Amino acid sequence: MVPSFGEVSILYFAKSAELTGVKAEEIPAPTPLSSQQLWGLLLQRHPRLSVLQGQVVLAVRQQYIAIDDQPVTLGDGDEVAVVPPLSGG
Amino acid sequence: MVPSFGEVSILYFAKSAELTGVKAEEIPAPTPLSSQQLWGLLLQRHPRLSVLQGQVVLAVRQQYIAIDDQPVTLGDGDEVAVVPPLSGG
Amino acid sequence: MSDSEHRRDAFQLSRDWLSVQEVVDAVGSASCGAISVFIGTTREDELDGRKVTGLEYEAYEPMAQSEFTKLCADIRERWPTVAHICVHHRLGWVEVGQASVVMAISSPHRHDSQQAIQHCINQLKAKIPVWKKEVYDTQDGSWKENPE
Amino acid sequence: MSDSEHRRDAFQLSRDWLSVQEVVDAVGSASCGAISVFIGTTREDELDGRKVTGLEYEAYEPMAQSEFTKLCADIRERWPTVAHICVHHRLGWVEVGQASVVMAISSPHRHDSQQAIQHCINQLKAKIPVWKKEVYDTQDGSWKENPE
Repeated sequence: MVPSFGEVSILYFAKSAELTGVKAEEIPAPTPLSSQQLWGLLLQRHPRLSVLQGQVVLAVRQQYIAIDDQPVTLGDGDEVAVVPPLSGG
Repeated sequence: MVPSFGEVSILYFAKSAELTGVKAEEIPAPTPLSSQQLWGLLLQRHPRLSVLQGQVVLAVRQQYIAIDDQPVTLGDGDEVAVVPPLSGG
Repeated sequence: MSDSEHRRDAFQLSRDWLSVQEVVDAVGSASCGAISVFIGTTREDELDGRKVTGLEYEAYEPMAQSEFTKLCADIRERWPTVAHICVHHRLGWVEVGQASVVMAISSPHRHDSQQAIQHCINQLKAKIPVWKKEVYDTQDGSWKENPE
Repeated sequence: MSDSEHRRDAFQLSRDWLSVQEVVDAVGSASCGAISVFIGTTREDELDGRKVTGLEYEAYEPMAQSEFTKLCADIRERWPTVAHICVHHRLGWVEVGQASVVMAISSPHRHDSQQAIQHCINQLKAKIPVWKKEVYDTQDGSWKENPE
């Protein structure tokens, strides 16, 4: 499969938004890629996110995914959220 | 011990009040007597109470007591309630 | 809970509509993160083709109060972190759909108040001298009995 | 519950004070004898000598809604008699002592709503994308983390 690039919307919440200084941004991302590679792209843009290493998960199109080597298929305009540990309630 | 007689207040609740037609009355009762004997006195006065046989307990000075052969000590003016099965809540 | 904050046990038998907010406010505490509430309501029901229109409640009032005091002591022994306990119970006529009992318990963390509220309603039904008669659209009624 | 009565799942994120009565009314049903309610409030607390003045909440709002929908399906599968489910959660600034979440579940008999409400708050904390930052009298704050 030939990788293609799409623009995806990244949303940052809670501590991740404090670390990046932004709440949302568009980034180009090749697809398919693994969630680990996607997280790597975010770390490249925002090295301070590394303090959340091992604690975050992502949400792709509103579905939680662990950060691992499973492939993620992203379409143009898809929404990906960085999800630090939850603390609702 | 020489039995003595005192006046006790009998309170009837729920179905027992419907069966006796009274909510409260004073009756003379020897003391000591068993709760079974006390229940027997009430049955003599109000034979219709027998439909509650095996289902009621008594409350003597606001403490539940089973109907059995345990002795009950009653003082003049003590309050005894006939307690059909509870249905609060 | 700070030592200066007294633990409150409040029990009320009421012929009026019960306010959930009032019962919840009675257990509020700045040291508690959790309030568990239980509301018992009169269900629409049928018995042998007769429709239940409401319930008629009565209580042995002073003993209901003394049994509530015992129940609170029992709850506080089982769940020592429980802060406040409040129970309001209706007397007299309660229409279908209305609350017959509202109870609330507060505690610093949620598991204690959640377990305590279940114990509270179970023990209220088993121990507090209150009775209800189901009244039907045929004007007759029957005294209910809580399961053991 | 009669077939004609729809089961309601209501979720609201709100910047205003939460009304317990409103949440309770949202689950009322003539076929239900029991309503269980849980209220989470902001506790007075200290961290390293700093006093907590309140909490600042945020949510991933559309996903909070979709996770709530999943949670309701899960509850209804576990407790099929559950009638209505309503959860109101605060966003933004919540002062110490105020409710951050109010939830109510109705069922014909009490055990179902009592078990369901415990599952609901546990799963809300584990699954619904909401975060809180504890804010101190020193003006700084720290993001909290629910235990697993």
